[in-house]
Amino acid sequence: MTDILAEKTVRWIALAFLATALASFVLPDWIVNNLMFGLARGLAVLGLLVLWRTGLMSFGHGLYFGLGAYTVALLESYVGITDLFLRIAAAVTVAAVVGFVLGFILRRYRDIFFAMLSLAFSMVLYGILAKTEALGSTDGFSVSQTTIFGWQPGNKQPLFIAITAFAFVAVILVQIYLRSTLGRLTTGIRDNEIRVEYLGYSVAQAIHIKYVISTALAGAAGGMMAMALGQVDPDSMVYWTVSGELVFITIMAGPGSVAAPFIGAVIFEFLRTYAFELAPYAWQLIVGTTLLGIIFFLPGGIWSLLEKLRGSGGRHNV
Amino acid sequence: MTISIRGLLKGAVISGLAATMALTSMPVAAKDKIKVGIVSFLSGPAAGPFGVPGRNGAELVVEALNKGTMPAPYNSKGFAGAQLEPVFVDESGGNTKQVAEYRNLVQKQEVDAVIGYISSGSCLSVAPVADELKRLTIISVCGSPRLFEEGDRSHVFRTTGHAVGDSVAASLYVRDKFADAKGYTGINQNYAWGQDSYKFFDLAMKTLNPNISASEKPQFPKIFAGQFGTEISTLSLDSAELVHSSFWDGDIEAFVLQASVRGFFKEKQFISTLGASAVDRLGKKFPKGVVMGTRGEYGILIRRGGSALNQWFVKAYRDKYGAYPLGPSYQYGQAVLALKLAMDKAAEKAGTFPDQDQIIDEFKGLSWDSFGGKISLSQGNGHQAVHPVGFGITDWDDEAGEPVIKDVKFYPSECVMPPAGQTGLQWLEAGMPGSTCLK
Amino acid sequence: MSNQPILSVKGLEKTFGAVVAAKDINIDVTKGEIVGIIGANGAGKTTFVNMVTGYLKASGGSIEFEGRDITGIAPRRAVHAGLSRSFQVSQVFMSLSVMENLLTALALARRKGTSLLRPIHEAVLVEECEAILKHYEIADYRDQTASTLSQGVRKLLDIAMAVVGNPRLLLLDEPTSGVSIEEKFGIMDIVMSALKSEGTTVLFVEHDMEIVERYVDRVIAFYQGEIICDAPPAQALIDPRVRELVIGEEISTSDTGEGGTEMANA
Amino acid sequence: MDTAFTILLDGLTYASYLFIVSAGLTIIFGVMKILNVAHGSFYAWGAYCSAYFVGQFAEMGLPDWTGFFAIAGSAILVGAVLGLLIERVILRRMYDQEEILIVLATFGIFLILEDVILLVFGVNPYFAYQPMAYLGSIELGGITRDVYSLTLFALAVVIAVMCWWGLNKTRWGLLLVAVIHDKEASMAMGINVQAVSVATFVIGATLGALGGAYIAPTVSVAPGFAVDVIVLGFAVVVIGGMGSIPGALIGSVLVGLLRALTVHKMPELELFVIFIVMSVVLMFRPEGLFAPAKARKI
Repeated sequence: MTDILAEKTVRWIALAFLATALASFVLPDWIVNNLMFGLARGLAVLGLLVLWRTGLMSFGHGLYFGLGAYTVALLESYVGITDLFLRIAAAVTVAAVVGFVLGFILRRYRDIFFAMLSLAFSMVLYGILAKTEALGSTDGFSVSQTTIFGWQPGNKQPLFIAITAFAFVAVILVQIYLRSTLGRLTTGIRDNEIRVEYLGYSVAQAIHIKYVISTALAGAAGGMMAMALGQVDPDSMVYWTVSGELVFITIMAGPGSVAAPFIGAVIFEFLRTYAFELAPYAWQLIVGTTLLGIIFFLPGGIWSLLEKLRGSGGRHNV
Repeated sequence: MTISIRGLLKGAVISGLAATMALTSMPVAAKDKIKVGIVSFLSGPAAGPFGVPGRNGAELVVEALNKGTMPAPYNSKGFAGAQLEPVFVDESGGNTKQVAEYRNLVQKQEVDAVIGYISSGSCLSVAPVADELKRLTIISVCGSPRLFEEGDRSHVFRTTGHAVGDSVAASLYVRDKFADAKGYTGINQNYAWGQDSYKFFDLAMKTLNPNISASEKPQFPKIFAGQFGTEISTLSLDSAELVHSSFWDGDIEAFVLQASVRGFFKEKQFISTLGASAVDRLGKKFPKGVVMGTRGEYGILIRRGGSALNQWFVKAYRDKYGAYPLGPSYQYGQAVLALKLAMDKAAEKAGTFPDQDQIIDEFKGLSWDSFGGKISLSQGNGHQAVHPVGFGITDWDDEAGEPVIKDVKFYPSECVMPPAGQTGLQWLEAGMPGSTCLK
Repeated sequence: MSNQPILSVKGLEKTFGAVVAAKDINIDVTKGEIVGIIGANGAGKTTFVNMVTGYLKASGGSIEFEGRDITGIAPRRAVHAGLSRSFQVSQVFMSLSVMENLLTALALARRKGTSLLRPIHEAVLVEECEAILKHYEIADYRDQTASTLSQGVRKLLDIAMAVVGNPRLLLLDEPTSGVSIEEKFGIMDIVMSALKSEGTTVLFVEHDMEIVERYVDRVIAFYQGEIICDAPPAQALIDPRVRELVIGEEISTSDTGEGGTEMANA
Repeated sequence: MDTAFTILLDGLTYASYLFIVSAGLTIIFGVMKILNVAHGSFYAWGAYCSAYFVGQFAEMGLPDWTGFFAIAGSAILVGAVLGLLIERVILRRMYDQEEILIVLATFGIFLILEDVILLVFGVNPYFAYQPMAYLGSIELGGITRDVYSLTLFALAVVIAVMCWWGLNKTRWGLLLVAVIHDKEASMAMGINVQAVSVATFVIGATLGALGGAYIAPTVSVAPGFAVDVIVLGFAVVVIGGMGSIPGALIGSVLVGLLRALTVHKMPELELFVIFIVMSVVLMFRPEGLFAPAKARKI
């Protein structure tokens, strides 16, 4: 832990998150909101990044994003719990448990099959939610203001700071994981599964661990999104386009760093806000063009661009 | 790429800061301009039949009021003297996106009020945020009764009735015209609106037409599925001859096309609560003899004749957009009217340009003559409108070469709407106590 | 323990559909032995290695390692049991540097459970790796990415990674295949000295008779999935059947193994 | 009895619809290993063009049956123009990229084309009911059916036969099979893989467009009606085995019949029956029902 905090990159990340938290005192609400959405979504993207480093991409993480969000909503409407920490803890737990179970199936698959099977699972959840009135059907639920140990903040700023803090902790933990022996297998597994097995470690298990990590993060992201927005519903939390968005941001951000997902997600929020405001008839066109632009001219994602600006050329492995 | 993104961010920060300053120093003195967000489907399947006609209705009325060219009693210029600058926003993209966009409207674009919302999903999700951000928000079309049943709203008003009225009126029309039917079933989209609509119709039928039996297999196809072959077969095999449907937009049109070729409308009595847009669109292709409603005194039901105001509206709309105004055009138009009235009254009382609270005070319980007839915000603590709901039967007018609705029958709000303080569901399950239409 | 064989294979069978890749194979290997397995391509050498190390499930028969039945266990279990192997085509992490490859291997060999969460760059491990790199004379390539290495160096890395876990039985699958004539003896000297010092038991599959002659105590010759000879090299390499069915074609087509296969299977 | 017959008929009709939609998708995947999200755009553009031309023909006072030429014409037009454009301008540059990236690129193309439709055709729906009206209806198993959706079945069979014939009986088809089997080897053998890819993509695109064009008369062609088609198509292709024509066929029939059965017997399951099938199939046969099971790495 301590040696992690000593690293230069981590110092920078810490600084950036601190700055973001402080910025909420001066920035106008709508920017703070978009930042908040960005940070929340960024957590899910961070999860996908962990998978992507292994060469796996899930087209169904909307499943866990939605589970997290719905856990928060249902916890309120059925149990009446609105506490920040309980909400997040519950969201993470539910997502991670489901991820752990499905992991036993998914860890056997690679490439496009992994992607499509995840998609199928997420669409089954979508069907169930859209169908069941007890789960709010397509209207979903509104989520009321988050309380912190019984205290009801007047505005969303405390929530924003909390989310920023959580995001930071998550980044550090993922960083520790990626640096660890286990995390290092990421590249190993992508390169050569046979060798990993003959080094005495189970590839399936390594992938399972990664998968659960990514689902937990997606769950946290969903829960925070629900709190930030005050609304959950299947179409904007579970549908395949949601999963697609997450993958989109992952590619846009690039695999270069654990900080990239958050930069990518924040940029995505602003991109969408402006596209939507400037061209209500053609915002998909703008988003689509950006996607192609990134794929063609920024293979390493936005992070690679930042690195070029920093002059420190090639991708870091962690 | 970075340049643009940096520019983007810089622009964002600057405009944001500017906005906050504006906010801190906003005078309640006379304003010559107010900014109002107008939200409706500008893309996606609902744009054609709902979003764009709604948007046009709003635009038409706004322009007329700004110029002061509307007939009495709305011939005074502007809104409390101010010109209204509309900001049109697309409602498509899911509820979550709508919440985000609503926040942007209020916090980024600094609108003074928001008018709109067609889908029950988006209005239900936006309402709490409206109260949280304390911005006057007028729901124009959205039909979910839950909007005010989940508790009082401080800043949200709805200037049109909701699904309970539609379903009750539909089953009343059945009682009046098809009392001897044996059974009823339905085909509704598999999402909250469709599920609610059929549930209400089902309950109303049980109260009003106890001798007509319900089918075991009402259909709930996926919304915008487009292919209804299988559902049509199932309905055809079903013995029930009444078929209720809250289909709208592309689905009603696709269903009618696929069903009419299969002679469906000859065997079954189709009851459509929301399909009026298809009647104009499909013209002669739309079968005669379908029970059709427009959720109130709107659109094709009152297209011909009506008040001077209505005639002005129909003519002005046709001149500007080359088509008849549809239900949504009326509903968006009358939402704008309501805003003007409330602002004018508030200004009168205050003697200066009114602030939002003064406007809201006037808005509560407001009642005004709309194009179709009287609308009064008499429910949900003066936030929810009630008005008569009517149904008729589709027909084709050969001279005019256009579709018409005959045998139109309107049912007063006291008879189709639950009394204040009761949720639609409770009321229907209790057998509609207090309804003036119970025999 | 001493007189009991470290590896004991009894009646091992393997069939792929109609093809018989191994038929009634019986081998006992005693601790410390260096065994060379020879045979034409498709004679079943690699199949045998794959079965012993759990990559392939045997169709019949049993494999005992240090008196414990390891028939059909997963590769990683075999590794845990104390076996290890190298590959005909080097299996290394192509996008990692030589050092990172070795570090990964070493860390996985040394760590279990929660200690797997410790960062991989740890002084202790790094030092040990440096030592190994020196020992295998590939220290110069320390930070080179594996994909850019020459066949020979990659082989050494592959073998080094197989050995870091100090296996008690090591199976080398054609350690010199794809390696230039100049490199091959160098490589074998390095590897064998390393293994001798550890007292590791070694089975290696080899095409090259010079290598076999020079390094092994015992030769096992395969032909169409069967053992046709099991004897010390001096004796085995003059055995007529071996000369005809293995070396005969080896010499005639030492450069193109493929053509040889056809002859052998003809 | 009647019910069983009706279910069978409904199932096969829906299956035909699914097959027409997914055939192009699976061919493109088989040859180019591209999971083409933009297939939905081909479908949408096909539908819009055919709706537009059918409408025009009707206005010109041409007899209803000319609509069928409008349909075929639009399919070919869209397939050729969009297919060539996308393959030449975008996909050609990414063949060496990761699968995931290509999928995303096609997703981007899809987003763009969605809005271009909006800009070109506007938000109001288009109708092209003339061909369906022209064919009228018949009585089958106790209920009336429109002949048009029965011809859908015929069309599916024709496409299936043509694909089979094209792949197994023509020189070009053999080349295709070679490429599907092993790209590198085919290149080495001097097959012009580039040309094969272009041709395949155009054919796949045309099939996608044909799906939309042929469905157009039965629906109201409105913005955003292609989103579901993509997921449906994917599901079918994955169930059948990606890249396998017989797979797509069996997948379509399986899903079609199951859906018909649920709609008739337990409507509440309709919404996600297809994805349950997909999950189950993938769990027991990851490569789908038909695609040859690849040797696992470990």
